[in-house]
Amino acid sequence: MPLTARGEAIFERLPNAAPRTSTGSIGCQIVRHEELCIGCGRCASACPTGATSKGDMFDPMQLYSAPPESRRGALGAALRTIARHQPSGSIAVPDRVAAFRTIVFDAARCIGCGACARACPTGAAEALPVPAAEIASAGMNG
Amino acid sequence: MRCGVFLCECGGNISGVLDLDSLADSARTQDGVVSISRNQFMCGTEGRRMIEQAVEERGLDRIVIGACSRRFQGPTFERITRELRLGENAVAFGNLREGCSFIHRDEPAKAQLKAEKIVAAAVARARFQSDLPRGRTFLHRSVLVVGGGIAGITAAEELSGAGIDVHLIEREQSLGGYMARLSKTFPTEDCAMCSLAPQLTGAALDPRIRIHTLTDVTEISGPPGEFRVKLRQRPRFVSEACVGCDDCTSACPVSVSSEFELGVANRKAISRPFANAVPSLYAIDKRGSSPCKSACPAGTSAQGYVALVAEGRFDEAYRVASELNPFASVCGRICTHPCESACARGEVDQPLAIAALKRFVADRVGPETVLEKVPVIHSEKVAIIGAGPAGLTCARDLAKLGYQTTVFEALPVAGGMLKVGIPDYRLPKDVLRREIDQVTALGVELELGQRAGKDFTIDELLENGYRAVFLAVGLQKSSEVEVPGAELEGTERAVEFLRRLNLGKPISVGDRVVVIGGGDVALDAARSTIRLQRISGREPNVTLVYRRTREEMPALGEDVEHAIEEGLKIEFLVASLEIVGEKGRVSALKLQRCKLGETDSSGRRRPVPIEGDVTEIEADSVVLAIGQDIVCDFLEGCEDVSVEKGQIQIDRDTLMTGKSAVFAGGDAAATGGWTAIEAIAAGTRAARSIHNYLRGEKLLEVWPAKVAEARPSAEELARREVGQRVPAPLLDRSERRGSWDEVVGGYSEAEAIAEASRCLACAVCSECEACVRACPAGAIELDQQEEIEELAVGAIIVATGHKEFDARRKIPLGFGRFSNVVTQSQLARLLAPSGPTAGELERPSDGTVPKKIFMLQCVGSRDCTSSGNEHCSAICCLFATLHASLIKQHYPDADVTIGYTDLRAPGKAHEEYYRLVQERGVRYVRSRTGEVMGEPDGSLRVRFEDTVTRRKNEELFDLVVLSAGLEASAGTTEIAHVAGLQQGSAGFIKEYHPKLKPVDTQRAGIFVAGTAQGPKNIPDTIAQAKAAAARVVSMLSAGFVLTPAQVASSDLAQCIGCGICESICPQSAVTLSGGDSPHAIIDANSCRGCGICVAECPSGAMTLGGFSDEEILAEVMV
Amino acid sequence: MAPTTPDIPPVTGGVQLFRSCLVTTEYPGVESASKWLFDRFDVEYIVNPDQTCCTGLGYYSDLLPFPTTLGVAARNACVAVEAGHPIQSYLCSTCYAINKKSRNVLEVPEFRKESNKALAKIGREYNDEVAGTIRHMHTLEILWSRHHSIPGLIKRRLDGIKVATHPACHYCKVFPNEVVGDAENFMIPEDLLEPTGVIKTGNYNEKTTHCGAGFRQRFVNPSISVAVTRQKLRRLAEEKIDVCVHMCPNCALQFDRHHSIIEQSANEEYPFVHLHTQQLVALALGADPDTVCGVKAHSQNVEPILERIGARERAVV
Amino acid sequence: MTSAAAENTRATETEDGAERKIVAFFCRECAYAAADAAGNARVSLPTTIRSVLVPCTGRVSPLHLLKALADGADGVYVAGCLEGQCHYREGNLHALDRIEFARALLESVGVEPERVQMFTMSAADSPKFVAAARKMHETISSLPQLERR
Repeated sequence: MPLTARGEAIFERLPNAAPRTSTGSIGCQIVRHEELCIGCGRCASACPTGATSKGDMFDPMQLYSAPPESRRGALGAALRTIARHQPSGSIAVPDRVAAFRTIVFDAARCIGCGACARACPTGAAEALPVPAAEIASAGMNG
Repeated sequence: MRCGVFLCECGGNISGVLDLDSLADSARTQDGVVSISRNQFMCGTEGRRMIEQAVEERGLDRIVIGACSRRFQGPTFERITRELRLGENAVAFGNLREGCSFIHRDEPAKAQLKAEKIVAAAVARARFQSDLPRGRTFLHRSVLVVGGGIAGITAAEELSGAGIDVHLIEREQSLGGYMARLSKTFPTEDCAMCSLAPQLTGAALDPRIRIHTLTDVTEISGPPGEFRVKLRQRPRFVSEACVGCDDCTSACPVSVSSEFELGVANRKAISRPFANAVPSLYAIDKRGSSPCKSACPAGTSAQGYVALVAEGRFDEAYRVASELNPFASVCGRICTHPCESACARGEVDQPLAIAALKRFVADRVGPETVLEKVPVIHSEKVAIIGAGPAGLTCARDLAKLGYQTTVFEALPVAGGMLKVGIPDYRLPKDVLRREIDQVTALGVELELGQRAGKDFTIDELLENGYRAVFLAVGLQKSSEVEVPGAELEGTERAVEFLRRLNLGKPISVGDRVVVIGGGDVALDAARSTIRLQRISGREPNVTLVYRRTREEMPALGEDVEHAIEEGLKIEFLVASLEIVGEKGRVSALKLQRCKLGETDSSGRRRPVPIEGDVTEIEADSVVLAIGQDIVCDFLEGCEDVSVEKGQIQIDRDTLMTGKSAVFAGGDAAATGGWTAIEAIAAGTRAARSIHNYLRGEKLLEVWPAKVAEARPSAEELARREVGQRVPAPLLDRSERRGSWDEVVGGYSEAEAIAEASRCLACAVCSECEACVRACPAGAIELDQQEEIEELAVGAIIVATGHKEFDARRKIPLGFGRFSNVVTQSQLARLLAPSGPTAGELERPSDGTVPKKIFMLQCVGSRDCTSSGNEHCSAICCLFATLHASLIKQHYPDADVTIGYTDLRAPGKAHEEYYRLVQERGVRYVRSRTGEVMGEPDGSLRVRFEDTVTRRKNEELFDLVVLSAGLEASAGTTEIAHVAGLQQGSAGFIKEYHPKLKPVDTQRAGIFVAGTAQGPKNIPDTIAQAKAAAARVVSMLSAGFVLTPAQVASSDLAQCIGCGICESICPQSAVTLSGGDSPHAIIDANSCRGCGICVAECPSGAMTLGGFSDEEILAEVMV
Repeated sequence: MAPTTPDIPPVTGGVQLFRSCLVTTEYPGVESASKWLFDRFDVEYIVNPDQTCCTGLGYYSDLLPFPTTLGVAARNACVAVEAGHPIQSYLCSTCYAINKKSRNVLEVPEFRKESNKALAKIGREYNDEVAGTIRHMHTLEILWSRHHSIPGLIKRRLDGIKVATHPACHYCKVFPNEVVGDAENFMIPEDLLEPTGVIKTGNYNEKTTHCGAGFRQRFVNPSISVAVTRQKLRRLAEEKIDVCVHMCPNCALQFDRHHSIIEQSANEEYPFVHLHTQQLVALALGADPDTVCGVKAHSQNVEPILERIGARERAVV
Repeated sequence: MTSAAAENTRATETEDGAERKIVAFFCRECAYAAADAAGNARVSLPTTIRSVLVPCTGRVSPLHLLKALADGADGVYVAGCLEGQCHYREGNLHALDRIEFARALLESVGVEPERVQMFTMSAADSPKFVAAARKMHETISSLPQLERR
């Protein structure tokens, strides 16, 4: 969200306000931890630009690498016990299976507002502040 | 957990295969197990005492039962734990019988191992089983009984006796159902109506029973005890004031086959099914607007006057025909009759000649109708510009509303295009003159030779006294055409040509005439020219050229045919390029050949020129008839009225122009097409709008709401005899040579009645209002509307009855092909004293009393082919025996044969009755019938094989009666769909358990009784009705019902409000709460405990009472 | 009146015209008329030289054991599928029924194994793939699937000619649930002819009665066979028809050859002729009576009907 | 031993002689009713089948399927109502999709998908229930025991 002139002025005075990113708007960087995802889809419904959406494929690796104490830990453990090799590639999900869908994240459309991170109950979506270097460069071409 | 394991020998079923002692030893090793007991029958009283004792002494909080399947004895043990205050979910089950001993009798060793695992799994599950909370729902002390037959009525009276309010719902217009149609009942042969009538009146007088007739149940929702029901009541069109005097039926002209009489007799559009119907009110079968009425721009009820003509009641027919159309005789001749193209009879053979019938009625009754001046009751005066169909109709309607109207006509004659556009051979002068005089007779002043904009201006009118003006100037000049050479001498404009002809001005025509155009005006110009050529002694030489083909010609098909008969030549698919002239006079017409391309905006295919394909026709005169245009003189002294592309711009709803108080309509401001009937309709609409405007409020509907169109179904059309339209008499070609006499003659009385009786009565009631006029109590209300009502009831009883198998599906038996092949129900109507033949057995073909009768059993029942049902319909054998007995008593020398498969007389006193009827001389032949063949004299040759003597019989009978079986009625299938009930074979409602719960359905709180649940006779139906009533009483008497234990519940802390459960719940029992942290809320009454949401819940918040993940996984992991 | 037979999905190709012994020997016009109509309705078809006799006549006359018929039917199916034309279009109802019966029996594993043992000798196998693609249709069903193109192709109107259908028992009664339309009131022949202006008879007394042929009965019990034929002729005559349309050469044979013989022996008058449905439809579409419809093969004199519909004038083919 | 039993034991003689374990989820309305009917008809069935009652096959989640395999079962199958006949309207359809998903999961980790199957039957159709049980038994017996890490 580009700042108005008055916003710009306030921004200059604030000592550690979050600096602008290269896209000219306040934003953070979204990092996804797929193995923590429980497929609830709240991030997709919270995302204003459609950068985050529920796909119709599922990457079994999410289950295979789910930490034991997480919501899908038991399922992941069961899969690992009987697996003959690590899963490769993703599998198609029938339409009535709602929760086992890998989230599709399109960084180009993401404006870094962090809504998905706030909505995510398991920390699968994390919003990191933009690295300092980039701020400096952003500052110049404002 | 302190768990007690109880093993059952099941009288050897289990102990015969499994060693219960070693099983007990292995169970003892499970931790948490503190007591083991064993008994021959755990489910018996001794077993119960053993459990109570163990719980008491060892302080048990969980019980494991190792016995039969939980589906069988589950409820017994759950009840014990509930009564011991441990809760229903304190017991776990190990299926040692059907799950082990029965299916592994041959491998005892393996069975023993498996049994140990089964008990261990049950113990493991018990560890996780917790007590389940149960809420309470308070019950409405009311019941919905669907179906007003004997079953419904009996249940209703039983329930009202128990102090429960009853809503009795019936689809038809009266209670009574199938039993009301019977003459006698078996085996006592007492009269059906004698036992039904008291029940009917009882129900009618009972204050606690509210009867809803003509009503359907459209929606059922909510839990048992609190059902929310939506009812739709179709209009009866007769008010409570009806006293049942029956005057209306003799007045009603429409007669259709009576559903109550099962096709053996007809009924009128207004009728009452039987004498002591409850409610005793009559009802009108009005299915909406007939196709002809919907198609007519003026909205005239064609079916109305056609029905009256068919009964020879011409005065009333004329009233209906002329009510909305002052030019009935004119329209009977020149209307484009859109009603005929919409006529449903067209799908059988040919549409009805509706216009010809309208002409017949108007020509016959019109002249005798003397109209007096209507007193003027409004002060406002209205001026109408143009005395065409639109102007005169508007004047007439305003006059009838009590306004003083003056019509200003520019020409010296009134009638507009009707007068100056249509020659006498299509519309004789005196016919138009008569109908115009009938308009002026109402008090309409006619000022001829007054041209608006010249002799006076619209503004002047508004200044001196006129409060509203209606512009109905029509399109009085030919439209300008850019054909080169159009100004040469010898060219003519069709509109002007016809005006001079019809005004009697001198007129001369060329020797070789070409007319350009394809509409009525072009055709009339051509046919008039032919007559003028013949009158002046010349051979007719007229060619009509048209850019498209015959189908696209706007002119009427029959007129084109008449023109060709009169010698007109037509060139299709040619466009006029240029009129060639020599020395200023026309010499030929250059034509460009085309073919048809894509459809253009007018919906017709555009003519596309074929390169280089040009021809020429010699001609000494060319008549241009390509459209008409508006004459705008009236605009002088009349601002704010705009005209674009030859049309006055108006507001479609009020028909008002840009200038207030100035309206417009007809050809000059068309809202539909440019035809006479559209102009007349516009006149009517304008009159209503002017009335609303002058009175300052919307009193009349300018555009009446569109009513749904009623068309007969495909089967009804297929069953109709294919016939032909009665042709109208035509002046033969020779007489038409050079005369202006009318070409098409009118129907005679006989022809009119014959043609009118071809009408299919699509909407049944045709709104001819004959009944309104005939009803002494003024009880007819044709504008009644459908009503929706919502109720809350505690329980529902489905008693929607059955319907008779459609014997037409058994083609070789000839039902529907031979009139003397009837079904048992139809025979019941023929034998019924209150029936159409007052109890005399008159066979349908000729009304004679049949001497030899053959009855055929199992028609459509006990039949494994795709055209029958497998079940036995239970009542047909006795039904046939009853009718055979009645016939033998009434006609002792009648010879009745019953061809049966197995004669089934299972009920009380049925077998005795069967022997009695045999002694009365009825011949029973165990046989299978092959085919019923019709003889010319109406008698029937039946080929049936006697399966006892194996002889093939072929005998001649006077009447054949088919004992058609029973199937689910349409009402049963509908309520099953609405209430979500399962239907078994042949559509009957599936009872919850054939032996233990015969009148319950699989939905709690909804019960079923009578033939809706399956074929049965009247005593069994009444017994089931009383049983269903008892079930309702027991359900509602507790006052409340416990919400079920096995329902889903959500842990508030874990629920993340993702909404997946809400979207997938098939019972829509889950809703997401609002607010910033939404979470799932489950309605325990609607949830039916399937667990789909639990398996799908991503956060694990959702669980199911009795089937949590822990409980299931415990069993899995043993 | 609207035709009563329901529409079926149009068949445009992959058809193998299954040649019939009785049609080839007794009424070749039926085959040529069917081919002529297939061309007019642009139904792509082949006549496969590898296809052999259906053995129906032999089997129904108890001369051939059923395993023989089964093996031959399996082979015919493989041959059709190999030729890429799996839709068998039967000209005769006996071929239709015997091949459908074999299809059902070949679903039983043991019988399929046995038939395949025989087929193995000629390097063929009736496997699931063949069973899945082979389709058995009567030629009239295929023509009916294209009946919407008839109105545009009519060259000779048949106005006023009353036709009645003699339904073939082996089509209507052996597989009643697979009949297109009503098994007890079969109407495809009359519905095909409806656009030409014929008067339809629809259902009539004893419509489902037998033609009397009965394969072997014609020779073993000629008296019964002829008596049944006479009863059917009498019923057809009652309806005052002009043409009785057929769908199986066996019935056509029984009626056509015996018509005048029975008339003389019973000295009764049955004033109508017998034609195959394909022949009459082809005539209405302008086909030549001799080279296409082969009317000369008939015992009855069909010339009056041909005159009446103008089939003898030089009609444009 | 009767012939049916012989046929059962012959089927369980696997190459390695070890008895397989098959967990079966039966829906209460149709499959379990068909099971009881088969029991009452004294039909002989292999002992490898361990039945677990659920109200509807819609209750069975991928967790139950995989946990069963992980905890010692060599095969898992679900038996529910025929399509369109489900007492809870569409529970069986959800089960069909979840079984398909579970099989895809197994395939992605190299486990034979035939170890997880679904069968549908009506409550009165015990022959179909018996056929399903025997077919599952035959399939799982022909597969090696499922090793676990």
